[in-house]
Amino acid sequence: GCGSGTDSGAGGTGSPAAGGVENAKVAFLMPDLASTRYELQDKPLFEARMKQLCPSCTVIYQNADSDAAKQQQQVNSALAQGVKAIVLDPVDSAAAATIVQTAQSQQVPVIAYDRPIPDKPADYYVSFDNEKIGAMIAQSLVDHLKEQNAEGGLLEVNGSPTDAAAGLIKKGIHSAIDPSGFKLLAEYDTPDWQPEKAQTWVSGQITRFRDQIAGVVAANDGTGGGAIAAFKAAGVKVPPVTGNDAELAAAQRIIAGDQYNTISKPIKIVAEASANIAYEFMQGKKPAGKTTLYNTPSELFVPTVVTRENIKEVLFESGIMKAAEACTGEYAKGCAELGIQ
Amino acid sequence: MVTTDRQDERLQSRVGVRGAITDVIERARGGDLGVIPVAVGLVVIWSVLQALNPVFLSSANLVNLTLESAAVGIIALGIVCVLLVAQIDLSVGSVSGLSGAVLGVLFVLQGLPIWVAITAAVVMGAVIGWLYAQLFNRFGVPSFVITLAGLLAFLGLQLYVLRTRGSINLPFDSGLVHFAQLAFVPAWLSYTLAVLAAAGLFASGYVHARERRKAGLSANSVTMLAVRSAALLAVLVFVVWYLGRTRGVGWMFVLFVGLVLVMHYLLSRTRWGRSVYAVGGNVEAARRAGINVKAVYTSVFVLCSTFAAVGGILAAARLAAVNQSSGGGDVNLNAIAAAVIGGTSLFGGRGTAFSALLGIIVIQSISSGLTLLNLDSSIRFVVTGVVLLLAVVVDSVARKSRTSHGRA
Amino acid sequence: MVTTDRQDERLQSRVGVRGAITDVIERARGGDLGVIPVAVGLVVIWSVLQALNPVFLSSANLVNLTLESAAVGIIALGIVCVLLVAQIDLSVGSVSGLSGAVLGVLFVLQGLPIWVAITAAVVMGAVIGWLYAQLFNRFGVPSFVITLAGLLAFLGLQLYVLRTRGSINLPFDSGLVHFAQLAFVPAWLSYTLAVLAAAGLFASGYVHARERRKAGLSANSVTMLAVRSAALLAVLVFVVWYLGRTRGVGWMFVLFVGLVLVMHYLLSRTRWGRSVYAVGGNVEAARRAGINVKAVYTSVFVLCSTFAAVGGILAAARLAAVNQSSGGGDVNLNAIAAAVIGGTSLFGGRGTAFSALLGIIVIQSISSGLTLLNLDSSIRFVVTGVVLLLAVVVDSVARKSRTSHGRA
Amino acid sequence: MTSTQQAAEQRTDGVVLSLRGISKHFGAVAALTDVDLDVPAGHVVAVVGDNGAGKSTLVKILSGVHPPDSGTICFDAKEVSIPTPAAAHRLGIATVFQDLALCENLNVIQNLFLGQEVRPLRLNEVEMETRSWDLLRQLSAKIPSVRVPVASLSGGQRQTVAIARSLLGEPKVIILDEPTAALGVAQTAEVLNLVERLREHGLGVIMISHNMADVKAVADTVAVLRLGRNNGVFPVADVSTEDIIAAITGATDNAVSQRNERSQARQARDKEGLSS
Amino acid sequence: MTSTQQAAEQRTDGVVLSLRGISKHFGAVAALTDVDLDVPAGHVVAVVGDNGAGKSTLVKILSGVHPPDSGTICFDAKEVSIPTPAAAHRLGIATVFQDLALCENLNVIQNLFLGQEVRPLRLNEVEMETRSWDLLRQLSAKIPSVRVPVASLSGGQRQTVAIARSLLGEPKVIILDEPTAALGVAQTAEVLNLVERLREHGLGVIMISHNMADVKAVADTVAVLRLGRNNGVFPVADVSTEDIIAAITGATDNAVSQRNERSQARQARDKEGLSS
Ligand SMILES: Nc1ncnc2c1ncn2[C@@H]1O[C@H](COP(=O)(O)OP(=O)(O)OP(=O)(O)O)[C@@H](O)[C@H]1O
Ligand SMILES: Nc1ncnc2c1ncn2[C@@H]1O[C@H](COP(=O)(O)OP(=O)(O)OP(=O)(O)O)[C@@H](O)[C@H]1O
Ligand SMILES: [Mg+2]
Ligand SMILES: [Mg+2]
Repeated sequence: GCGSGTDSGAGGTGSPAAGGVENAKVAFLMPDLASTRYELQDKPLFEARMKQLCPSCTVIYQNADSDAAKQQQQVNSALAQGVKAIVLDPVDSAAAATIVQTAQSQQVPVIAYDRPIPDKPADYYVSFDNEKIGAMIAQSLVDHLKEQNAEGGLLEVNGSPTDAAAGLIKKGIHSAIDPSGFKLLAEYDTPDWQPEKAQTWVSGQITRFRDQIAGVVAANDGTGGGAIAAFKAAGVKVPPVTGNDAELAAAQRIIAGDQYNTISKPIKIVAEASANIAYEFMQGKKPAGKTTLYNTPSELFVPTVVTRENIKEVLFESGIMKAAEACTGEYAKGCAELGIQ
Repeated sequence: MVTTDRQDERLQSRVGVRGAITDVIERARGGDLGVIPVAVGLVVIWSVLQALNPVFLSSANLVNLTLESAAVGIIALGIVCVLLVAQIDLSVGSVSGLSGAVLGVLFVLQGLPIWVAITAAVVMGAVIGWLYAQLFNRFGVPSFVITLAGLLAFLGLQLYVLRTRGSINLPFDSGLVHFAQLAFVPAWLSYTLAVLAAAGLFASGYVHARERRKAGLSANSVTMLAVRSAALLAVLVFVVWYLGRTRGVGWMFVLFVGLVLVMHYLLSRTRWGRSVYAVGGNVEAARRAGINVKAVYTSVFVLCSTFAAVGGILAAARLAAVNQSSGGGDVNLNAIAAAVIGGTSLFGGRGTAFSALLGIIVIQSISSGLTLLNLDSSIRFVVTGVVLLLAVVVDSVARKSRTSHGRA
Repeated sequence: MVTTDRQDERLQSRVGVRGAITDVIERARGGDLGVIPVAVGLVVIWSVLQALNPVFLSSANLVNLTLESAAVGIIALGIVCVLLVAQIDLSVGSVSGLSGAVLGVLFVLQGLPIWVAITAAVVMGAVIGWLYAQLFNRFGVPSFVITLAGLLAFLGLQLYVLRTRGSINLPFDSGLVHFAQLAFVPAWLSYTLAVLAAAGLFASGYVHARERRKAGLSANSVTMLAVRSAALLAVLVFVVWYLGRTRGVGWMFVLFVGLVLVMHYLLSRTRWGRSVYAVGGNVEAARRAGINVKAVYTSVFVLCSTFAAVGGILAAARLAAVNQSSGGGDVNLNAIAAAVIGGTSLFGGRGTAFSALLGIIVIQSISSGLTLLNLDSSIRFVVTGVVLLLAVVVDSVARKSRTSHGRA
Repeated sequence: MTSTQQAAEQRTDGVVLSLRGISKHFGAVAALTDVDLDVPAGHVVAVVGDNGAGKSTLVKILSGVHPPDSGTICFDAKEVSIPTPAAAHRLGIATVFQDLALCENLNVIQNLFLGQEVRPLRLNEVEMETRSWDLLRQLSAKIPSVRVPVASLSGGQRQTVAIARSLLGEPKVIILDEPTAALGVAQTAEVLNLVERLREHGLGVIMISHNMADVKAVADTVAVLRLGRNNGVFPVADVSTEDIIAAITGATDNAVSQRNERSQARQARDKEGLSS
Repeated sequence: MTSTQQAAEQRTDGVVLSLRGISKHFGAVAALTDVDLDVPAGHVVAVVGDNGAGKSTLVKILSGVHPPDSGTICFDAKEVSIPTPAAAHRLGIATVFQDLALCENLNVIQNLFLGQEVRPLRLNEVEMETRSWDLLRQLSAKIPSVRVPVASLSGGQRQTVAIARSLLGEPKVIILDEPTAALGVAQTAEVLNLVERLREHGLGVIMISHNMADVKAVADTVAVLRLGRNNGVFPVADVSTEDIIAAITGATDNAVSQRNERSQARQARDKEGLSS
């Protein structure tokens, strides 16, 4: 009777019994809806892997919609349901400390996923880190501009000012462009990651700087798309624009040549790895980390920057995306050029 | 002998328990049921959610529910006050976030004593409310616009205060965090409080009835009072016992309920409360009655922002952290919605302090119940919307029958 | 001869241009100035922002401003209608997002013709409004709650509709995107339209004045009419010329202004418009006058959701994409705030279609002006809040003097 | 033949509106119990009664504002139900409510023509303004401008507007709930003239009033309500003011009669004092 | 010595309230122009005038609702300004407004004691209810329950509540703006009795009314307003109803006199018809 949860309200089943993970529950808690990846990729991949490992187990999926308090509520209710492990992508890395505290006090292990929890060591950490992502997209853009001998400065479109992950990406971007020699013309924290806001802001900068804009570093694909729309609407040539998350829409823009890059995170690998580790914890084992980060046994994976050059291999040949979905209508031509079928 | 207030021959007379029952039936038909319809809506929601996931009504989950209700519930209490004077405060979320941020900076970064930090945050809330009131009273700017400006400005301030850190953890071993997360009323004390509450109800009712009878007015019979008090006692003891099966009744929830009771007293038993309802019902009439309308507005805005600050502190304590998104998300909407769902009118003059309590419990029940179901975010939003609507339909239908029976 | 409507000896008589000027001064002292105070507030904001960054009033930036105003402005137009009947629609953001999502799915993923997709999205908006109206009319649920439920449910639906893709690009070469981004009125046509507008104003005023004189009522003199029309012509020609220095007047903005004019006509010159104001002013009086109050509510909710859907389509076209956050963020708040800032009362019965136009221009001016300054986001929020407040203070002070002069 | 006898005859043939057994209660208060009333065409029926006797409730039932709890309403000899004010308008029942039911945010013209605007799709403001002035002048209203919101009118001006409104359209029955309460002496006289004109045109008129002089001046029949019940119907010519007041208050010895006695006594004293 | 002469004497010494040159305009409408008024203690001053003559505006200026545009107000021989209703209350001016100014969402007790509740920090509901019943009975109000919101009261019941409210506290001047407009005959008699009692207690009373019988019954002086200007002040004993009406309407040949003539003519005709 591990899974019923009704009998022991507090949810903790004492120390996790070895073996006997039949009918167990595991919580998979994601932070926001700003990016589609959590619902479209992380969740199904994690669930599929879990199903393979333990057909009778249930995955409790929740999305906190960028609200740390809501995430706390979700953890509490997962605990009340008697989960045996929690995979947590924290909304707020700092605030997640209290979640780890609560869960661990009920002997439920916490696996930090995607974002670290520096203040309170989780039981495991599986990720690629956001700061690195920021640095990678910016560096790729800067290299490209240098190659082209581009003149002018850069615009920086960050994520939401109230989002901790956006802060990390912002830090990474700065680490790449500050020493690059390109002037940072202006930067902007996009409230709620709203593409419309990014568009409005970039439109304003276009009137301000006209043709001094050599490139735009946008922190995700949505804001990148907004930036591109601003250039198109102003009737100006679109400079190289970055992205992040490898959304289908971004892939299409890259194929069409509107967007310069995006970043593909090996979500499949990370999701499956976290499922494996969660399963081990559920069996009562204590998996060892490949490295240690923030006092936490960790396993880190490296994301890949996607540009027109490598989009075919990284996104399509690896099976992350299907050509049939991307190469519709106006994008068919680009696909043909790049040899994507 | 017929009492002074029952002499009109058109009044159907109803005495004793029998009369009370007729009275309730009559009122049900007329739709004059107070909070009962919302409570019925709540029961319906609970039953459905329990049927879908048996964990929902488990003691552990209900304990969580009570703790999660407190912070936003206290904010909603302030919203009830502004709604009663037919104004609105859109900035409670930002103010609560700013208050949390101030607390974090003073307490953690500056290392001041916790009570200094708390006082500073609460005083800041009061000052913000005072500022709103000044703008409102002097320039007559609609409160919607003032507090919309406040929403933006104080969000900005919050970001500014947290700019160096982004997010601040409150230490787990601090009294505040302990209060919000782990402090529960000991069983004996809970039961004592329950008994005291019931006894208090009986005693005050008895004294009141005696006074009324002495003055030649109709009054509740002792039997009625006893039945009511016993019912309250039974409910409270059951709640205490059931929650006590796991962690018990959290002090934070007790604080919330305590504040609701205090506000209920202030609103219904003091001159200030009367003037609040009067200003909400007809501000010109209130002014002509010699009420200092500006003072009433000031008090209400100050109260609302202060409650928002308190709510922000509790939310920070419960999360043991403050960050840039504290007070963001749907804190605003939830606080206002709680007041409205609990039956407070957006047009002023109608509502009680209890609507904050009931409303927030409805909202948190839905949220917690759906958390227990394994739903896609998209479906969850849809279901939340539909359930919310259902919860209020019961109440509205009751009210509707009230107006169609000619009651205003 | 004294006209019928000027016979009371207590009326100070004012004739001719001289009289008109006295009249304006008198009205200014009494605070009865319509949209003038908001316009003054706007001028102040513009001057300040221009002083801070000379790009602000550049033709290119103003062109951006007009285009960015259109989508939310159209949504605000719907909000004006619901506010006029003293109701609210919190779900316009979600509905606009859903409408964009439906458009994207039907047009891009299903490959249907664009007009089919647009029609479907708009019809969906109308159906949503109809649904709200049914809930409101039948059960009497407060519109705040209904549309709060709608806000959640349609956000969920939007996520559901986009679940497989998250984000959909609208092709840049489609007519819709072209319309929203690159379609500008040719210069000759702009000037023609400006002349036509001024001529129309003169002609309708002239006909009206002749009719009034024939009926023995006081009427504007031809001189007055000519002065006014000339002023309008001058303003329009200047605007067209100035915007024409870069890209010109966008068709999307023309659409918005056109809709404002149509709504103005409907609200002020038709029986339906009268009943909207009547319902907002005193719903019981409207009902007793034999107005079908439910039909009025239905029409208004349908209109609001329909405008929200149209706004959503235009927003999607302008971004050339729809995604899960379309219609989120502050679309709701901006739309409602625009209506309120433009002078529409939250309590019903007071406001005009032009308030949507003025309000959204105020909001977008602030947003665009601050975009041009290199501010930290924390400071940006604070400044936005403060400037917003300042913009409205002018109007409120004027109104305040109006009530202190005893005007209701 | 006296006018009273004529009236009695008319009543039997041309009853436009007839109520039987109307009851209505609000919560614990029984506002109307088993009330009957007949309104013949070309007849003015005064309904009188103490405060809270249920007169306005009766009016609201007739004009579709509240549904009755029980009882039947016959209009033009057909049994009808009046679920909404719009239904009452369709039947041809026009009402001046005691609380006037005006929209304060609309101006005088807009209120007058509310729900019956001229040319719905392109309002004919000029015609409406002209007709407004005509109507108001007819009632010798003292309204300086018809383009100000009703909120800024005086009490009597508002009442005039409400009365004028009921005359638009072509009602068959007109119900006036204390129409002269706030009116000046001249306006009251005009309204009484108006009531007489309406009667001459064959309309049924229900007039509620606390002013016995007005009632005696224009009514044909007086129906008394007391505490929500019928308390007598009198042909006006056959009944003295004292009798009506006795029926209203339920006692021949009431505040009014006491006051009269006292003032007569005082006058007598004064006279004595003067003569002595 | 007649009562009028007495009154005239009182006036010179104990004037509690005196207005000089009060003007007020609303937008283009001059509601009051240069109005003077004196209210001696123990005196009832009736202010009469046509609809829209500015009577209620005058009342609102005295009770602090609107500030006057110009003019001075003297209270107890001191010049005062009355910027807010609270200031008027402090001076001891209690007002019954024509629009009653009640809070519809509050019940009768709450409205009666609004702003002057017994025991502010722990309301004494019992005492307030008892006193409410006393007051209402004194005015022979027909209110079934004092615990219902005012929204559900009839017009006359509301007016009684508004009048009762002005009697709480200890006013020195009481202003009644058409206090009997909606009252039943018995209640009207009680209010007139009340006015006489107030006069006996030495209060200054301003009463506005359109009912000449009531004015003649209780007033000592009649002040006439016409189109916002003073149009004569008459001691009540020396002036006939016809004269007052002529001053109100500005003509001896007015709707009222015409009506009277017509009805006299008709009566004469009827008599002839009978005798023939
Ligand atoms: N909407 C309502 N809700 C509750 N009670 C009501 C309502 N309307 C009227 N009543 C009650 O019904 C009774 C009759 O009221 P009604 O308005 O018909 O009196 P009325 O005869 O018109 O009196 P008045 O002469 O004062 O106008 C009163 O006691 C009143 O309190
Ligand atoms: N708040 C206001 N705004 C604009 N005009 C007003 C306002 N109040 C009164 N007036 C105007 O002032 C004039 C006098 O109004 P007032 O209410 O004083 O009349 P009144 O003598 O009390 O009439 P009644 O006998 O009808 O009550 C009227 O023409 C009215 O339209
Ligand atoms: Mg009545
Ligand atoms: Mg008046």
